[in-house]
Amino acid sequence: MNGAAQDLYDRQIVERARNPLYAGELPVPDLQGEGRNPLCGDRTRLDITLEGHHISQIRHRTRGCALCIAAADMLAERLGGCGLEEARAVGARFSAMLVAPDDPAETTVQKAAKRIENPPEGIPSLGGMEPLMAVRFHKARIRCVELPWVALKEALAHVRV
Amino acid sequence: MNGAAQDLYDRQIVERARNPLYAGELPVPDLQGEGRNPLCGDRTRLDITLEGHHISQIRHRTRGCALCIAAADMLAERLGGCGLEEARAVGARFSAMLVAPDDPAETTVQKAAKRIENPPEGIPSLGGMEPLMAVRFHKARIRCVELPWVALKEALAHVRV
Amino acid sequence: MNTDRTLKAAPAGKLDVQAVRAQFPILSETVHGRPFVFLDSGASAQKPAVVIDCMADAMRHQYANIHRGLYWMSERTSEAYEAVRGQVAAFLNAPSHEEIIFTRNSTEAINLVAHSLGSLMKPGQAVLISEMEHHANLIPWQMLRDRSGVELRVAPITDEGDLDMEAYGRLLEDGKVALVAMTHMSNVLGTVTPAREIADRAHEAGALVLFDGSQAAVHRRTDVQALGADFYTFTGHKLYGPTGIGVLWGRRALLDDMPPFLGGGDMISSVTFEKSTWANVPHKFEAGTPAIVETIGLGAAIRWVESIGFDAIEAHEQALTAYALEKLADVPGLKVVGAPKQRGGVISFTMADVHPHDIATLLDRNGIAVRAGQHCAEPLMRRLGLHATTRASFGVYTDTHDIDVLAETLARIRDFFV
Amino acid sequence: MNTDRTLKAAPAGKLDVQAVRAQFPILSETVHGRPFVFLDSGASAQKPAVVIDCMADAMRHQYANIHRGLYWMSERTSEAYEAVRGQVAAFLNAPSHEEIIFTRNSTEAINLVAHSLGSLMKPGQAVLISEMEHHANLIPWQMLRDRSGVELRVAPITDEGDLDMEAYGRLLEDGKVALVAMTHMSNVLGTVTPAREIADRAHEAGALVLFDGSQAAVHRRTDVQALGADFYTFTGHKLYGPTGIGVLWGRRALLDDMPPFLGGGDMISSVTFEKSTWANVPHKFEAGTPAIVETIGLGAAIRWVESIGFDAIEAHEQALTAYALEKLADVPGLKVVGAPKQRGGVISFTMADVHPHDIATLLDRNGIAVRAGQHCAEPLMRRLGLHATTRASFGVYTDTHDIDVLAETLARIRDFFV
Ligand SMILES: Cc1ncc(COP(=O)(O)O)c(C=O)c1O
Ligand SMILES: Cc1ncc(COP(=O)(O)O)c(C=O)c1O
Repeated sequence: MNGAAQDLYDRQIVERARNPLYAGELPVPDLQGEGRNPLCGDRTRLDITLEGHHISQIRHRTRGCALCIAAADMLAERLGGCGLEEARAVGARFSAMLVAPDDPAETTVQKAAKRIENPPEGIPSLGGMEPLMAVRFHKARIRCVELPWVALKEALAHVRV
Repeated sequence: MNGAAQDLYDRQIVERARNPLYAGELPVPDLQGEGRNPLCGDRTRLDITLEGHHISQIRHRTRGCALCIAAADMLAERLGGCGLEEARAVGARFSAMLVAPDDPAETTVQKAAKRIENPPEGIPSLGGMEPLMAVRFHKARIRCVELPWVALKEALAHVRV
Repeated sequence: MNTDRTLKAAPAGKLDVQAVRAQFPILSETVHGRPFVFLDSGASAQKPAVVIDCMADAMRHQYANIHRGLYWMSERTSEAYEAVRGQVAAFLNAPSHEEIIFTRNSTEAINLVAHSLGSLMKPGQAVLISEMEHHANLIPWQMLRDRSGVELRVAPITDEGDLDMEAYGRLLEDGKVALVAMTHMSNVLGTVTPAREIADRAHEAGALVLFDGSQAAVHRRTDVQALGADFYTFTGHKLYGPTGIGVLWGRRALLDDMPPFLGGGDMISSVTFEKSTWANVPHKFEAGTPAIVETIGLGAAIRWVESIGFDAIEAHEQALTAYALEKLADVPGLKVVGAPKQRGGVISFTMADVHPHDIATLLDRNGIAVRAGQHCAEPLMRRLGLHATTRASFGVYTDTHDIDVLAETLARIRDFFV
Repeated sequence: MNTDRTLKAAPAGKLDVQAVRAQFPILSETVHGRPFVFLDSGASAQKPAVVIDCMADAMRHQYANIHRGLYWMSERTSEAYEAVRGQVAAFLNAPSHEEIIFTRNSTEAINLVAHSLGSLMKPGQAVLISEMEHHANLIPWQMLRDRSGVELRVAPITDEGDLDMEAYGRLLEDGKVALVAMTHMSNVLGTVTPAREIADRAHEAGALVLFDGSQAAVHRRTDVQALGADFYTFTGHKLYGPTGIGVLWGRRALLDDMPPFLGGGDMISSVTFEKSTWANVPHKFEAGTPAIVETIGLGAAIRWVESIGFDAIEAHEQALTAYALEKLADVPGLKVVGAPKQRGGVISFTMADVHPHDIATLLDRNGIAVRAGQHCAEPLMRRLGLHATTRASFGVYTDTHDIDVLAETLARIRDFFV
């Protein structure tokens, strides 16, 4: 495949989509959430168990494209063991990165690279999810990697932290 | 005024509009008809008296532009004394002339001139109404000279010939 | 003609009219062998080269159907289309680009509100319009009345052509008026209505307010928040933009509550044969493939208008209108219709003994384009006791030379008939 | 790539594809550094230079608002606009140009009928559509159902993707169906429906019939009289024409009886505040300033299509579709959706283990534009047991090279994922 596609369909992403590590369900989840894209029928369901104010386990059932599956799996990986507050903060950062407004002085690639590599102080890192940020340059696909985060939001909607 | 306007606003037409010969009403009309152009509020009313199957007199009350007034007055002049059948035929010819399809081989002026000057056999002449034919080249104004003929049609609608 | 366009200075303001004119290819055309003098911008404005080129360029280099397309051409075209929503929002000072709905024209925008908001109204409620509405802001409400039993009220105007504010207040008194739908500028009288006051009084009486900005948005800066509007409409082709594109702005909370108008692709969230759910605004109100290239062209038109700036445009048009009123006063037998407190660049007139149709045709033979008739405002004509008028309307490219030629030719036409 | 566009002969018929391609400026663009391969004509076609130039020329040299204008520019523009009505009537073999109504797109045309004809329907009557409708021919009828209590029936399709004619007949049996509204060609399956038979059976059962010709009118000669249609719709942007312009054809007697849809200027005969009367068709259905330049552009598109001729277009597209079906059959894991009796130039497919979104994005990175998703036909997707498909659709400019590049790239994408 050609250069920029390689960026988006990074080997890590494609591998993760083919062999997700966190696919499946949990027998007795404490929280559940679902994200749907009615325009293409894609869907992610999250099962979450808690230990106090921490996420202990996450599993996802995803019907979607490679980006969506990888995003769900990477979410599960990143947030396992996380505090609920931190989980929300990671989600906020993830969304903000996806739609960050353009700074015309920089090339888009420079800009994204900078923001991804140097998160401002106190802001949680995206960890292994960074390869997903290439989707910034494929606007129509942003919805695909956001879907698991929509599911997370639903799951956390009724939990007070 | 400039050339072609002169054609349309022929001295005869302007004179006739300023000093119509047949404006007014008839005390006891046998037939009446009205033509209206709702798009500009213009209106012609015709009063007609009959002698047998002949029109004896016509008067018109016209609220409209110079072309409309002249057309109404010329109609009254041309049809006074006419048989009803001939009146209808003159009307048909008048309308046909106004919308005659274009023959691309001739210039429009040649063509109109020819048709006006040489009516096919058996077809009634337009008499003094010929100057009105210049309106053919001003499509948006055709409705103005047709209005009195709409009134005539209404007046004759219920008369058997 | 003893007037010479190239030697005259611009009438006022910082606008260089000759530089503006040079950007409109059509203004160099001749008509009946005469230079084209275009005084019908109120019906539709001419298009600057940047608008024409922008549309052609889109179709030459960057076009595909928008939304849903996961490929470069579609993404770029979607971006270009959606960017215009932001531009329009800024143009109107609307709080959000999501409140901008693209329609075919102002007429469709008003019909959309009449259908969608109208379907929420009940018998016993009323819609209040004025005597000087364009048919576009009258017929949709008549049709709503006949469909649903809502009452249609008409606020009178004064003999000068201003809204009668006292009568307007009285019509609001019983609290039954759910919506005031009023022109922001009359296309016949040129009257600019006191929108803020109209809106305040409407709101005090519990009514919403829609302004038909088809004429107003062309001549002055529009700030829907400062005006206190709930809905505002305008139409691209009068704003030096393409045909086939218009705008409805509405407050988000209202648009959210309104049911969709047209059904089809792109306005849904999910669909089964039994039941469908709707997309969020603005998409809920944009069914099917929109006027993509025309929307992009509207963006170019707005960019162009803003590059000149409404300060310059308004100053130019005000000076020109004052000049025209003066010049026309010298034409024997000519009477200007209405004397509103505030007038945009529109002047309707009558000329004793000469019918507007004859005036228009004879002006045309001299290359001058004006409008004659009822101007899609038949009830207003009746109110004014007229059957038709002749109307000259001005745009950013109109200059004093145009006015001089008009006045001189009118005087000659008058001589011809008298 | 070992295929070379310039050295290949046209696949069939008399159409010189390379000469056709040369008339579409956008086809020489590159995308991500690759030559642009456009296989999404079913969503919207690209525009030949003659259409682009015709629109630009109108705005440069001959433009003004139409109707009502008593001056040269307005009369000429009105003539150009009205001439397209005649062209469209000939294009559809409609009995009269007065039966041609200009709309924004096919979606609006169908909504017009759903509102206007729909307002004459009563509870107890039914509208019958099929399982393979585009949302444009589904949602308007759902909205009518919810507004007025008319029943909505859905005729099933076979597993091959053809209309199930037996079931269709049964749904008509009780005589309650007032209108059959059906696609003339599916935008997902490519199915060309047996329109004449559908119409005959509808008429026998006392129903009217509307065909959604959005796809069909692009690929084959359309004769509304031979089809036995009562209404027919199509959309300009798929016919190599501008956005913002569509067509509704309807039989005169029906249009005469139908109330207007949108209210405003140009659709009235007379107006008072109490009551208005309507203009004759087609003007009754065209409120406000229409998409003037786009209508003129549609005229140029139809002229262009007719200069090539539907014999050549159909032969070309049939040969190309056959070629594509063969080539795609060789791609491992690829499954074409549906096998209708008659197929226009549209092929939907799935590829085992690779999601349509991924396919579309990876094709795009190679310059190839296809569509992926539900194609505004969500209930059809459900019927097919699919969540989404990838769709390649062909136009008059599509050549075998495009197909070769598609097939090769799909094979490489498959390798990438498996
Ligand atoms: C005041 C006013 N309202 C509405 C309209 C309708 O605009 P459009 O025909 O573009 O819908 C016009 C233009 O004719 C107008 O002048
Ligand atoms: C079968 C069918 N019907 C209707 C439409 C709607 O066309 P438009 O979006 O131009 O109104 C389409 C195009 O997407 C289509 O393919």
